[in-house]
Amino acid sequence: MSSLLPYTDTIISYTIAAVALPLVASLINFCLPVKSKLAGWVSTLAILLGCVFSAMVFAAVWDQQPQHVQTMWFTIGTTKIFAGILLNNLSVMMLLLVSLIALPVHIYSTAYMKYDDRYSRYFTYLSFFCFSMLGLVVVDSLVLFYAFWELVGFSSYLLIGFWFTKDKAVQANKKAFIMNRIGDIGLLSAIIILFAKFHTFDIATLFISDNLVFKSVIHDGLWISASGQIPAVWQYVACIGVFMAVAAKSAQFPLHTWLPDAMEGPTSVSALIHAATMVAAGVFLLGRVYPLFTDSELTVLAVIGCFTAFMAATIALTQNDLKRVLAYSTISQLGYMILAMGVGAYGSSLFHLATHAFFKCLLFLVAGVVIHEMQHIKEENDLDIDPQNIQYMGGLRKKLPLTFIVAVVGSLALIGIPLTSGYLSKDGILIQAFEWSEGRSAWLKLIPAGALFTSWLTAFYVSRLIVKVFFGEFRLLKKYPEIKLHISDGGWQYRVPLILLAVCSLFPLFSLNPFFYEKAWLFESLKPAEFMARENIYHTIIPIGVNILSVFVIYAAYAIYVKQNTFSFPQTGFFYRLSYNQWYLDKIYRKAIVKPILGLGKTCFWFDRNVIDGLIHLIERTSRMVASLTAWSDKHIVDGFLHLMAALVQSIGNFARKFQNGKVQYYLYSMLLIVLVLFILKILI
Amino acid sequence: MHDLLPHISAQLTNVFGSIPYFMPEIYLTVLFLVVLITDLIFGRRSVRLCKIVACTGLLLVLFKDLQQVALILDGDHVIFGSMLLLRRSTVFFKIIIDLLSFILLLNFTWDDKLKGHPKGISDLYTISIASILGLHLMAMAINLLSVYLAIEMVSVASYLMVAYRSETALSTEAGLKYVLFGAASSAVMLYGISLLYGFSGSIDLLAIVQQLPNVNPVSVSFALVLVLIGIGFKLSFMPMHFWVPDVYQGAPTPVTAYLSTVPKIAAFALLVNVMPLFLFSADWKGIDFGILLSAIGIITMIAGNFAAVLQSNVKRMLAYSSIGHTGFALMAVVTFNVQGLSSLTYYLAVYALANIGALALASYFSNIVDAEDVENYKGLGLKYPAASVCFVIILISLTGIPVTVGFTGKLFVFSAVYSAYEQTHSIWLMALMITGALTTVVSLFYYLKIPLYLFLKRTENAEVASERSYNLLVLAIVISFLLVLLGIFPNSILKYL
Amino acid sequence: MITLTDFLLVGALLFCTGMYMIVSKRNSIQVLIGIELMLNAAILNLVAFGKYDKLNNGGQVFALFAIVLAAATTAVALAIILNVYRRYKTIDPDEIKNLRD
Amino acid sequence: MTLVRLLFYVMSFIAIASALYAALSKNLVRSIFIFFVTLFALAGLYVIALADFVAVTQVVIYVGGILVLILFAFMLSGRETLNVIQHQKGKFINMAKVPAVILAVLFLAVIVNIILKADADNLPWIKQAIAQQNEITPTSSTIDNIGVNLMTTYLLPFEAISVLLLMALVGAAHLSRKEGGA
Repeated sequence: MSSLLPYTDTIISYTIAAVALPLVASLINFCLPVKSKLAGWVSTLAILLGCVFSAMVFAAVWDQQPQHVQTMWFTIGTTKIFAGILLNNLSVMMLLLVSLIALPVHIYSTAYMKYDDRYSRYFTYLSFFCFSMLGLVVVDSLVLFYAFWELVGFSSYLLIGFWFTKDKAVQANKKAFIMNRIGDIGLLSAIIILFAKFHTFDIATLFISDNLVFKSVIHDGLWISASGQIPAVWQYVACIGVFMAVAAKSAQFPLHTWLPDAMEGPTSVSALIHAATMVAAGVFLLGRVYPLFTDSELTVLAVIGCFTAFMAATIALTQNDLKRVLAYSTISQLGYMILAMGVGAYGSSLFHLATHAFFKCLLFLVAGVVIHEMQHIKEENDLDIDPQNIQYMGGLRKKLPLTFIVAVVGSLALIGIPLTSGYLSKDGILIQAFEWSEGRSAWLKLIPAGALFTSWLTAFYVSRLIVKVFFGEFRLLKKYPEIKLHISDGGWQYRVPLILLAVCSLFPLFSLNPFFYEKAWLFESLKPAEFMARENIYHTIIPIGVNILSVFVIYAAYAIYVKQNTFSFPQTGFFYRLSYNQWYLDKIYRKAIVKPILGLGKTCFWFDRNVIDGLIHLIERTSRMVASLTAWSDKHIVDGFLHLMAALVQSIGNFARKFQNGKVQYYLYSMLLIVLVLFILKILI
Repeated sequence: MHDLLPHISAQLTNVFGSIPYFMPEIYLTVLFLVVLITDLIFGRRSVRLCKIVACTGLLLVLFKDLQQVALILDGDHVIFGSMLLLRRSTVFFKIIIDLLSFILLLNFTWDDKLKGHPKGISDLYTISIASILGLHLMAMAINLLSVYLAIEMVSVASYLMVAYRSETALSTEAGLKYVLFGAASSAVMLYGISLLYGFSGSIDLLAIVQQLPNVNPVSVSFALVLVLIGIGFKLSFMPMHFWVPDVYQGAPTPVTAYLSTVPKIAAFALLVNVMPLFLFSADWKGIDFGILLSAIGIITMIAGNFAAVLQSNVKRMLAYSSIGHTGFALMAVVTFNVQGLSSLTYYLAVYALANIGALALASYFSNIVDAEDVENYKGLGLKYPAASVCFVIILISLTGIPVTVGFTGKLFVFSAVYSAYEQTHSIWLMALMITGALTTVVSLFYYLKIPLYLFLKRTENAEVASERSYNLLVLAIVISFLLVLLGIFPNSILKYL
Repeated sequence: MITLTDFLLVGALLFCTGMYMIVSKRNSIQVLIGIELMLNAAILNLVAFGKYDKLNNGGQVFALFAIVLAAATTAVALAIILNVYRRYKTIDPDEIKNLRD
Repeated sequence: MTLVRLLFYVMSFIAIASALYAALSKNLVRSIFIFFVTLFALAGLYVIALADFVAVTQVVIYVGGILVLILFAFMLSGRETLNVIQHQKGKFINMAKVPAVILAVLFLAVIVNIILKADADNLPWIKQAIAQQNEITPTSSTIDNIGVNLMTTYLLPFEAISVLLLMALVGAAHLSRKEGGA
């Protein structure tokens, strides 16, 4: 099984080192005193070394022969269970990605959590999470995969509830735990079915080298492969199980609700776990077991992904909590990835996963800085405000210039504006979605259309966020004019990660050609063999269409949220200042271009007010309805189910307890009576 | 006399030939006497000495057990005129029993309540050594006489241990219930044995098995069910489980730890030994014991786990959960094959280890904050983080969640049952598996209750008790470490089974 | 000729009398007597069948062991019952029910 | 033959009747003393079953040991115990006992049923034993045979029970001694 290449051993030991270092750090931190500042550096050093090792592994394996080593783990009966490491493009990409994202987050956290009472605990958990996530991506056995899957869930559980004194954190914790358990049950049943069918837990045998799963066929209601046949319904159950797991971990409809609540954890945690890595585990799982899904099942995936993307985007439009908006945008982007998987854009999905990890992490860290500063203002002036509410913010670009710049980079990437990484990956998905819908029924054409529409919505809410936070006036100052502001971008622990991530959110990391996603090296290595070349119209129309409209939408957002109270452009207006500071001397330019643009702006604004706003309100109302519907079903169906279960357990338990009345003779009587009844039945029958 | 004269020398040769295969038990007997004499000579001040003697002696016995591994390489040995059988699984059961007993003997003095017993606890060591001898016999018995004797020996010792703290009402009450229930069960069992003897003319199991098909099946079933009651009393499966919660709750905590683990393992070993009695050919007209045991297993799992959900006393909850575990282990028995046997051994060992850990922690919390109820555990998690984390690990293992050894234990049982199911396609095995999975989920409810109270519920009083039971804490840490370690490397034990 | 069935029937009657006692008597010592009755029923069976086991004496030896074990159990049970009386001032098993659900 | 048969019926009657009386009696002391009678009658039955050694043991251990133990037990625990235990309320027939009666009667029916089904006298091993003359006859002595067997075939249980008795002794002594006593 293992390759005979001479450097195999080195690679594997590097991999093990990369995975184990965070674990070691976690153990060391566990032993350190609770407030020890050493913990941060231990974890950071571990992840830094891990990052180096991952990079070496990546360089050795990427686009080369996959590496697979395994050793006998234990035997059940006659079945041997192996444990090992499987490195292929997918896993080394994730390996590098996770450690690369984790590094800035660690650095950031050393400053962000500085004043926390349980500083070393935080790093214990954080390192433990990194260990679980890294383990998850390299293991080769479904059993180990499941174990790490649980560990990832567990460590995220610890981190969400890190501030367990907050009641909301505990609630969020519980919710995440329950939702993830549902997913775990699905994954477990899928693993059991696969084992029952193919008699192995080995991912390589199942999906890659022998690809047993792909070779099995469904025929006449039977699921047939070399190892025998079982009813086809098990294949569906396995797919549903996998999907449940994916939906729970990657927050897809209908198991998405835990993610926004999970924002109760520290922001740095949100950045790492709930934006960049853990939620990607679901997509990664899909990538691992991709051959399991049949065409029609993939279509279902696409539909659900599309719906999730759309739904989350509409919700994000109306949120006022900074992290919540980002959380919904995460859900929306994950929806894109699932959609991409569903339409067969395997490579694009993983590509988007990688790019999204960087810019979303960036945005969360930005949010962390902003919230941190707002908190600072709040405490300094003893105000009663929610530091996460964007209604209180505004005009922060002057106070936090660096944060502002990187935020803009991150947002543009999220929207998918050219020159950013997001453009490369997201447009790839859209294009392939359109290609996929060619020749399919009209209903399925709604999927790419929905995705397209969602990308405009994305543009809108992201711009709204940026505008509300960074542009205009500082609304808090308006409300409490007497407060003093002592805020800044923060120390180097803040600045370095932000800059690092911002650079990674631009195109050069992924492709030298900023416009054609097919040229991205990451994509080229991951794309399926029969990938359609650049031959049809979509490849040109979609990027252009998306981006032009996006720009309008961004402007619309800007117009609405900065200028909502006046029809004339105030002096602080973006275009106004733009023209005054840069184009002021050029009167012709101003008259010929700026005026029409301003005119257009006015028209747009009118259009906004009357059409888009109406639309937005409609959407808002719809999303509110969806939200209340979800809440209702939570309350009555899910809770009702839980209550029913509890009542059932209680009644059975009470029945069993009824015998326990403390009287020993009663016990004897019951025992003898049962034996007697058994025999009377036996003799009579 | 004259009839037997020709056989005497052969019989004596047999007895002498058996002695090498009986060394651990002989050591135990000597140990029993030594502990007894130490107790008598030094009186009440002898607790430490008795403990040291008993523990070192037990280590010697353990050493002798390990030597027996070499003896069984050439096959099974029937010793003492078909009274006992020494075979592979027996030796492993004995090793497990002695290892766990060693921990339990250490544990006796660490519980403040038991240690504070005014009459001293040196007698407890005498009794428990005799009980361990009984457990050994139980694991090896293949003759109705040795079966009955071994069960009685363990039972009498258990009655004494439960009622040991005679100054407390609950302990004596538990003792009364236990002794009445136990004596009644053993009387019923003896009646069954007398019928079996009557139907077959022998007390040797193999001879009985040969004779039974000639007798009316319903009569035989009746006798066998009565025998099963006696074994079931030790195993505490439905409907012989009623005594368990009361007794476990009333007994001193280390005794509960003892009762809920080693006698259970020995009783399963015994059940495995007498299994040939319950296996009949396909055209058997009496009760199908495979089905009966499956049904018992299902009901036991349900009764134990569901009733545990509603408990608030920690020991009582663990009592119910141990009933549930018995049902689960029965699942491995009804497979009637080798794989089932090894998975049973493994499962029982890990269950027992975790249960000892859980009860040690119950002892710990009872020592330092006098907490018996789950309610009293509120907010202790942050004050005693090490103990609480261990508790969580141990409970996770008892539930059977991955990375801990409890998961692998359950997995082995499931896979053994599943492979049996693939051969027989018996609906009962399927039902057992489904119930097992279902009740595992249910068990999550009550096992998680403890971490819930430890960590998530707040408490008002903030004082931290200064006096701490470090011994128990160390024990719990070692056990939880083992649970995780073995969970990651299950093969380290399993390859021997 | 006295048949084995005769012995068995006598044993069965004693057994059921003992069973009646253990589930109905409001006094632990009488419950204990009930248990002794059940044991004696079993011993009677053993002895009756032991007649046809001249060589091994399985039944009779078993009966001897059963008698001795009954004595040991009774001694222990009485010690416990005495302790219960000291704590509860009653030996009615129905009254002693502090341990219950 | 008929004399033995008659003796058997008489003994059985005494055993069962006294057992029933012991079961139904409200008075503990009376119950215990009538239990003496049951045990003696049973010893007689053992003799009829040609188990003279068992019969002697029965008298020595049960009558001499257990019953005296029981009597001592509540004599030792003081006079008031005796009064409390002796006086029991209630009628001879009590409605609360009905379930117990039903249980016992039904169990009897089941046992009788299975005994008759088993047809004990025609079991193959018994026929074989009779054929091989492996049957105890009224003239043969069983005691030496039992002695030899106890020292050979049943050596292990014989030794093991000694440990059990010692342990029971230690335990019972521990439980019954006064607190604080050594």
